Amino acid sequence: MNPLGVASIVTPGVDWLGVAPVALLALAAIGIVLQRSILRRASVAYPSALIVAAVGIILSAVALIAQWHRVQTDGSYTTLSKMVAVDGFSIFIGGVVLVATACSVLLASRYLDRERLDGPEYLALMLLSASGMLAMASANDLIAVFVALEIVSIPLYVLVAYDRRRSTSLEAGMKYFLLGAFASAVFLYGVALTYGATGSTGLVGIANYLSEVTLLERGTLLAGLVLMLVGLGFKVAAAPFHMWTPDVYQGAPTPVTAFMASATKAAAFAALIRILYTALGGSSSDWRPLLWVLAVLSLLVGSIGAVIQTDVKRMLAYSSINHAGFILIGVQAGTIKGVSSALTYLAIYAFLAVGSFAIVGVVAGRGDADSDLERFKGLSSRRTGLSWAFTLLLLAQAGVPLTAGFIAKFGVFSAAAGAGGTSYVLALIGMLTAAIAAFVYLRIAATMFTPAGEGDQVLASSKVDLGTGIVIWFSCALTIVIGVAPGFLLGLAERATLLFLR
Amino acid sequence: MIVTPTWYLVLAAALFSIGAVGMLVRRNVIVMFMCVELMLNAVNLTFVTFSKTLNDLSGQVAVFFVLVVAAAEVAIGLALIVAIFRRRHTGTTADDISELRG
Amino acid sequence: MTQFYRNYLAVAVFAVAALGMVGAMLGVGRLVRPNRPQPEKYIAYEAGSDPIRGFGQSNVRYYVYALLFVMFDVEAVFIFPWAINLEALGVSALISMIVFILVLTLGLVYAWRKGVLRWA
Amino acid sequence: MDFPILTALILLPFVGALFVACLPSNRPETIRIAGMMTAIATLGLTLWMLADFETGKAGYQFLSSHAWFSDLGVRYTLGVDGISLFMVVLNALLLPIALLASTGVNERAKAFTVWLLVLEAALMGAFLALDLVLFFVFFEVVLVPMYFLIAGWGHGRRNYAATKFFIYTMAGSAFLFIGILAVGFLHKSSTGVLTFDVRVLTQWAPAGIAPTTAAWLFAAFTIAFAVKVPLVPLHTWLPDAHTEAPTAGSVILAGVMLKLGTYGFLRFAIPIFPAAAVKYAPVLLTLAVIGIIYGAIVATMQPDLKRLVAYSSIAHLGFVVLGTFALTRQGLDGAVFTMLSHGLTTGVLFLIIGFLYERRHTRLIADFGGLWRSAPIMGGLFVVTAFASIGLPGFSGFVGEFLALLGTFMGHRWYAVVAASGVILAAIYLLWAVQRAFTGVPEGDNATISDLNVRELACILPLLALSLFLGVYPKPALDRIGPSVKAVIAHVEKSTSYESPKFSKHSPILNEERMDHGSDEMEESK
Repeated sequence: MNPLGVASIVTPGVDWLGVAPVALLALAAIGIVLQRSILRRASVAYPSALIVAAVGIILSAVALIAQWHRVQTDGSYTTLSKMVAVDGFSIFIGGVVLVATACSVLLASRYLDRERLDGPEYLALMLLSASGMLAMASANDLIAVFVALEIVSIPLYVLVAYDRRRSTSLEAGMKYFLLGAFASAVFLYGVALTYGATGSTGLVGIANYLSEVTLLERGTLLAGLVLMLVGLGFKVAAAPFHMWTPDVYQGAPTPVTAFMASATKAAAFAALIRILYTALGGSSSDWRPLLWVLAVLSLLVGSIGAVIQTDVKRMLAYSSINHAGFILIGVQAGTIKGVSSALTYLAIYAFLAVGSFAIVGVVAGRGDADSDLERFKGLSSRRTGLSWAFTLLLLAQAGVPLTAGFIAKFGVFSAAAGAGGTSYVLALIGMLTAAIAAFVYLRIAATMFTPAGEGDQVLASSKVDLGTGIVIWFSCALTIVIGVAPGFLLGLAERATLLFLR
Repeated sequence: MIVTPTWYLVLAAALFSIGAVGMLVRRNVIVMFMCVELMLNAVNLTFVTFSKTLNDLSGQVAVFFVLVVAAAEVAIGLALIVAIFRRRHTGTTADDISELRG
Repeated sequence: MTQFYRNYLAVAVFAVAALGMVGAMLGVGRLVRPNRPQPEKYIAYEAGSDPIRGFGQSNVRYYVYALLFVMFDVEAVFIFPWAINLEALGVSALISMIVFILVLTLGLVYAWRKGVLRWA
Repeated sequence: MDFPILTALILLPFVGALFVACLPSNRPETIRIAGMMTAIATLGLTLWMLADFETGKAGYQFLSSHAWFSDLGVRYTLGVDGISLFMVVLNALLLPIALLASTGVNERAKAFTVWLLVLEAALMGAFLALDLVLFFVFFEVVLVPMYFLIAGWGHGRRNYAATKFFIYTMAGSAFLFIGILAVGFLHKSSTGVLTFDVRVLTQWAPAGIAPTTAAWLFAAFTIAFAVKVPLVPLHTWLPDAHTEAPTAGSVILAGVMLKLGTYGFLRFAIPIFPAAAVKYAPVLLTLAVIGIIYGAIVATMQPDLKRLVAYSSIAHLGFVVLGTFALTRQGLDGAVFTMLSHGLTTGVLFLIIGFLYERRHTRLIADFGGLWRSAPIMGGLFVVTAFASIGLPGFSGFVGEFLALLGTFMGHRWYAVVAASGVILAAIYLLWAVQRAFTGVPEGDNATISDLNVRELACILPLLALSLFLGVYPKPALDRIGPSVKAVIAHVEKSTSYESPKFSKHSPILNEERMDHGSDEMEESK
């Protein structure tokens, strides 16, 4: 063919639709960097960057919907030599990530303006991170998971430290970076060991190898499994790998915290579930006890740790650890029901977290100065609507029925009940920690409804702008709608799990 | 004396452990950072060894990605450290950086 | 000429090209740059930091250059395997690599536009 | 039934609450009228249902069932029978009274009214639900309005009391929830159908669940309901919650909410796990007796009137649990009847104490004295209510407690004997309180206290009259309660080897034939 007669190498075929959601977000990020290089005036730069970001998110969502329809008719498929899986699961998680990203972008505008930070860079980093999350949801190869994980994490390190004038933000960024890099290295070592044990980094390849060959010596594989769990445990903020969570959630700019709690958690859980179910589905008896322990620790640490906090952001950080425990209850069930319940939980928790942190961001005021519980005293008289919205979201996080939080918990508990055995114990522990966590939520709610005393300094909270308002309304509305009529979401999660490529 | 692949794996495991322990024990941010790099390179060694024993190229491909990611992490990490030093002009230990606590 | 020597011819061509390139760059630099000799320029560690007060805080700028260098250095990891198999890979790989380099260049342009590369 | 009356019973207060929430908050009068209209309309609807209720039928009436979230087997199934009927009526009756008694609440009157109406809707749902998950949903939702009522409009350490109340109940219901899921999924694994329908599970569970598993699940259900009742070791939330709650909150809490626990035993725990219920009945009977005696003794020592009534509630509900786990027809009749009667009399006690508090801003018995002389109507009514609460013949309290004791006596003689002393203790603590607070010569503020006004009388008199009516003529209530209770006992007997004790022909007091109508033996015993 070619003049020198060299044998041509077959490059992997690319299904453009399969990579479109990831690529479009990344393109939008690059586009923002490009136009920032051209446009120098801040007054023009931010609005135009916002438009590019919006277009990127919308196009990515359109691509996801197109994928969904294609998967519905033709079934799941892989592309890029099995590196990328396109199935209901990846699309569902992708949807959650996109919604969370859109919300975080909406929250960001006001925040950036308030703190006088550079906007376009922020948006570019967030979109880049989100594209990594989408890649993570469909990564079907351990190397792809690792690369996606890093695409998620590296922009996040910067985002956490984005407010460079505030030393707490820098400190949070530093902590997140050091522990995140450490976790990545641990995860990667797990990947290397798994590769050594099975001779493949592809999830399907590993599964095939394990189903054909009975390993005489399972040590390497188990070590690999444990190390991968540790690495991903860091990312999902599961105890005992949660140490960074309170500090980072507190120090990071609030919109970034919202983004991390909702989208990052969803993406990291997606990777965890796919690795466990696709690659190691056959040896679930190996990882179920490990997840059981992780779940118990997360539930306990998350709920009890929250009780002794005095800062609302830290409380919510611990509650996020607690929620990771609940999701793990679903994951450890090892069943299809477990996956769909974890998906439902992730979707519901995503908007609960975004809404809660949005409100905290408003109350904390300029400089994210103070999210201390004292600051919330008497909020109901100053901001009646805001305090009711926060109360609703907190009750939902506590799992009160007729809110979305109950549906989420009900799902994971029925998955546990369906799995039977020790899962019942786990479910009981889960419910009891929910009661402990409820104490924390009620404490916040009660503080809001306690009138501020004479001596309390009442700092003016910033105004609720359009973007923040939309996010709060959106999450509150979903909380009630899904709480009363969960059929649509449950059906979607069910459908997504049926199309889970294994 | 024949150097078998096991030697490389053990060396890699030792390097990785040194890195991990250093990460947990040392308080100097830059040293912690170097420990992470050490861990990543131990992983690279593992990958290459397995790639050789399994006679499969994907392990070596993985190393490329790890190298690039490590570089990106270096960039971010150093930038963060620089930003912190600019902000406070204090020492470089993790204990100096601890305003956040509950 | 045997195959053996023909291979080495390529090395020779590259060697000459490399020398020429370096010479051309230095020569152009000599033509373009202003020539204002000052005594400070002959002190050791001339580039910005004061040799008397030791290793000060002002050398942050070095980091920026180091970071940029690392990024472009790593680029080579992908370019080498690509270059070796370029003929076998065909046009699509060429396009991919161009896109890749363009993205990296965009980063450089961005850094430049942000004023990172300005010394003072 | 074409008209979904039970759904309407849940929705009407809720829609009313939404409507009130949309009213401008600076018009407290409009808000009160709208809230009152809603509560009265609900009461009217309830009375209509009561009239339509077919006496003498054991099964569920006005059934309606729709898919809710079908993936998880949960259905929206409502129905009412003799056990839940009077709880619904009581709920509908107490709410307008609670609203009427709270016209003094001027601070955030809108939110107050909204929460009370939401509370009514949730309680309705809990008593009407025939799906375990649906029941749990309402069981938990009830906590939210009550939490806000206590925390928002309570006294003293209201945040502490409200949080304690919430956490206690939530921790208890954790066990209930796991138990519910376990029952549902055990049913699924044996029959392949995931359902939480009480009717299905009641038929399946006694034979379908292994005895040890059933015992564990019974324990799980029991913990949740025991917290709610509350049974003695788990009762500590109640005095705090009652004391700090606003009057309306106390009335609903004591009158309706506590009954969720005893209702749960009757509706779920016993029918689903009859064998375990029979086996562990002595444990619960013991706890009930301890509750009766302990509640009464602690009540005697209380310096605070409201705390006194709170502890007396523990004692009264001890009678309900006693009657329930006697597992005889008379015992269950008595339990359900006491649930109704306690709601009426304790409601009045809380109302009067609330009115006193509005006047004097104290509830300490030591601060009062000679009130009878300065406020004779209030004093008189308080004494009458105290008699009703003690269980003097002629008041409803007597009928219920007598039946409960009688039912217990048939099978568990000594429990009944010890529990009966609780009645005497009740006389001691209440009459002693009356003596200290109402008799003597009034001094200071006590001398100038104003008597009850028309609104306050309108709150109290209907309840007292009803208590008197049911005490003299309990037949209408017992006729409706009887068949359902009989069905529960029959179910327990059918699915276990248990046989409920009957009166022997040689019984000197009563014999089998006369027991057929609850009202007969009352006349006999007088």
